Amino acid sequence: MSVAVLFFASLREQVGREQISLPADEVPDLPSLLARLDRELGDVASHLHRPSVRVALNQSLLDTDDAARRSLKDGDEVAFLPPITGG
Amino acid sequence: MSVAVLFFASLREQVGREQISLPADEVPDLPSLLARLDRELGDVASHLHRPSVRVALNQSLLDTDDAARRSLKDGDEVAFLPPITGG
Amino acid sequence: MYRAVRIQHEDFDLGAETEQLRAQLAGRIGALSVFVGLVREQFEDSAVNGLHLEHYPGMTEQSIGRILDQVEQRWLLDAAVIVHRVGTLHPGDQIVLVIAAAGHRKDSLEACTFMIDYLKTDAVFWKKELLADGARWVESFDTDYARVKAWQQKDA
Amino acid sequence: MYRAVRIQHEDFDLGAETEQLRAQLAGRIGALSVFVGLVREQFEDSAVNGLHLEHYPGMTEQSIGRILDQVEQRWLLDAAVIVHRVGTLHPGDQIVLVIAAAGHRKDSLEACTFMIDYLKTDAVFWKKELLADGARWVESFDTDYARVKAWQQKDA
Repeated sequence: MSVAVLFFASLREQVGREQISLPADEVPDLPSLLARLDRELGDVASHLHRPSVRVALNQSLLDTDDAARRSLKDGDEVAFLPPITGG
Repeated sequence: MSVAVLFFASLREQVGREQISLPADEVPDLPSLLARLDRELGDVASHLHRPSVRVALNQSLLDTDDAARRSLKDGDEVAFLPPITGG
Repeated sequence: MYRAVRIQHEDFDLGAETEQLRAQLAGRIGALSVFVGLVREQFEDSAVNGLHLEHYPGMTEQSIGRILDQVEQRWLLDAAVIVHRVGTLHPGDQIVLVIAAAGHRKDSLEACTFMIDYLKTDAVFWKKELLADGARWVESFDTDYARVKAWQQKDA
Repeated sequence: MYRAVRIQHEDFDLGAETEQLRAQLAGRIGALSVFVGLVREQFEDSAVNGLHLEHYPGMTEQSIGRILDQVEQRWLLDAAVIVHRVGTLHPGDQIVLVIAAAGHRKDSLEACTFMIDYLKTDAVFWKKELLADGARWVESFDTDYARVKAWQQKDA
């Protein structure tokens, strides 16, 4: 009964973690998940709030309005993505 | 002491020849060369006069004004080129 | 349209990839356009020791799939292939392979250019340049966004 | 800029050609664009049995050399290669190979497209299509001239 939180690339380095698992009933939505990460991670959580960081829920990008509203459930995967570039 | 005349692609097929060698002193310029080819080749020479046919002297394209003025000398190579396309 | 997307650590073989497509599509295609991106030894004034690439398995493939969806809608293609490497690469190494096979050259060339342009801005990868004077995470350039914007306006 | 022009009866090997350039330019180039033109089995409603290509030795090489001169003036390239076959070819066979290697993708992609566009209108070759219902000499299409004109206007 948990939500997986993933950090990629520069965020993984800044947060110092690749993945955190949180109890699903303690993070019912994204705002509560962010608040929980602020407590859990301390100062480095500020990197997650940078405007260039995008959030994906179950591998789909969320826009800011979406992110504020979305509820979370057991098995969900939340990923924090710094700016992407391929090729 | 001759001028080489080359025919390519569809012109070669229409003229029925790949190359003709003419005495340099009998074809002092391009108009006289064309007149000589008209006599030598008969009806099929008409293909050489088509507007789409371009003339190269020593592998350089001539424009129409150029072609009327150019004198010829021993060793020159005159080529009749139907429309080109590569690639 | 035949489509293939592969994310891999291993190098790819441009010759083998195109031979396979040619065998598969022989006689149907008149134009094959290929783009290969490679690691350069120099970034601005710094020597590059290497490049580290990472991806988000699943989401990265989806992001490339959406690029191919757009390509398929815009052009008449017989095949579109994207192979993208991850892991640590060195100067001279191949990073990405893009292939567009079509009946005609316009479709093939434009689709190939579109794919590499969109990979720069829309594909879920991260790149860390290992420079002689330290590492830095690469971001898309303004010129990359400008190129994608130009494609979007061409749409209309 | 390294440049190479070859007119040949034999087939070419895309993999070997690009490998050679990569070895030669390793670390300097970030972008390699390749175009291959192939014989299609169908022209409009007719089945194609083959394609006969001829050239004017010397003058053909010069005409391609002038295309490379223009490419060299317009873009920053490390290498430009054109290999063009002559003789009788069959559906599925390769006709022409164009390679443009550069530091950056814009130069490489545009130069590659420019070269194949100009080969269609300015390179001294003749092509005879051997169709099921007879042979016909191919000429450049209006669309070929339009593409070259677009490059000329981009110049200004």
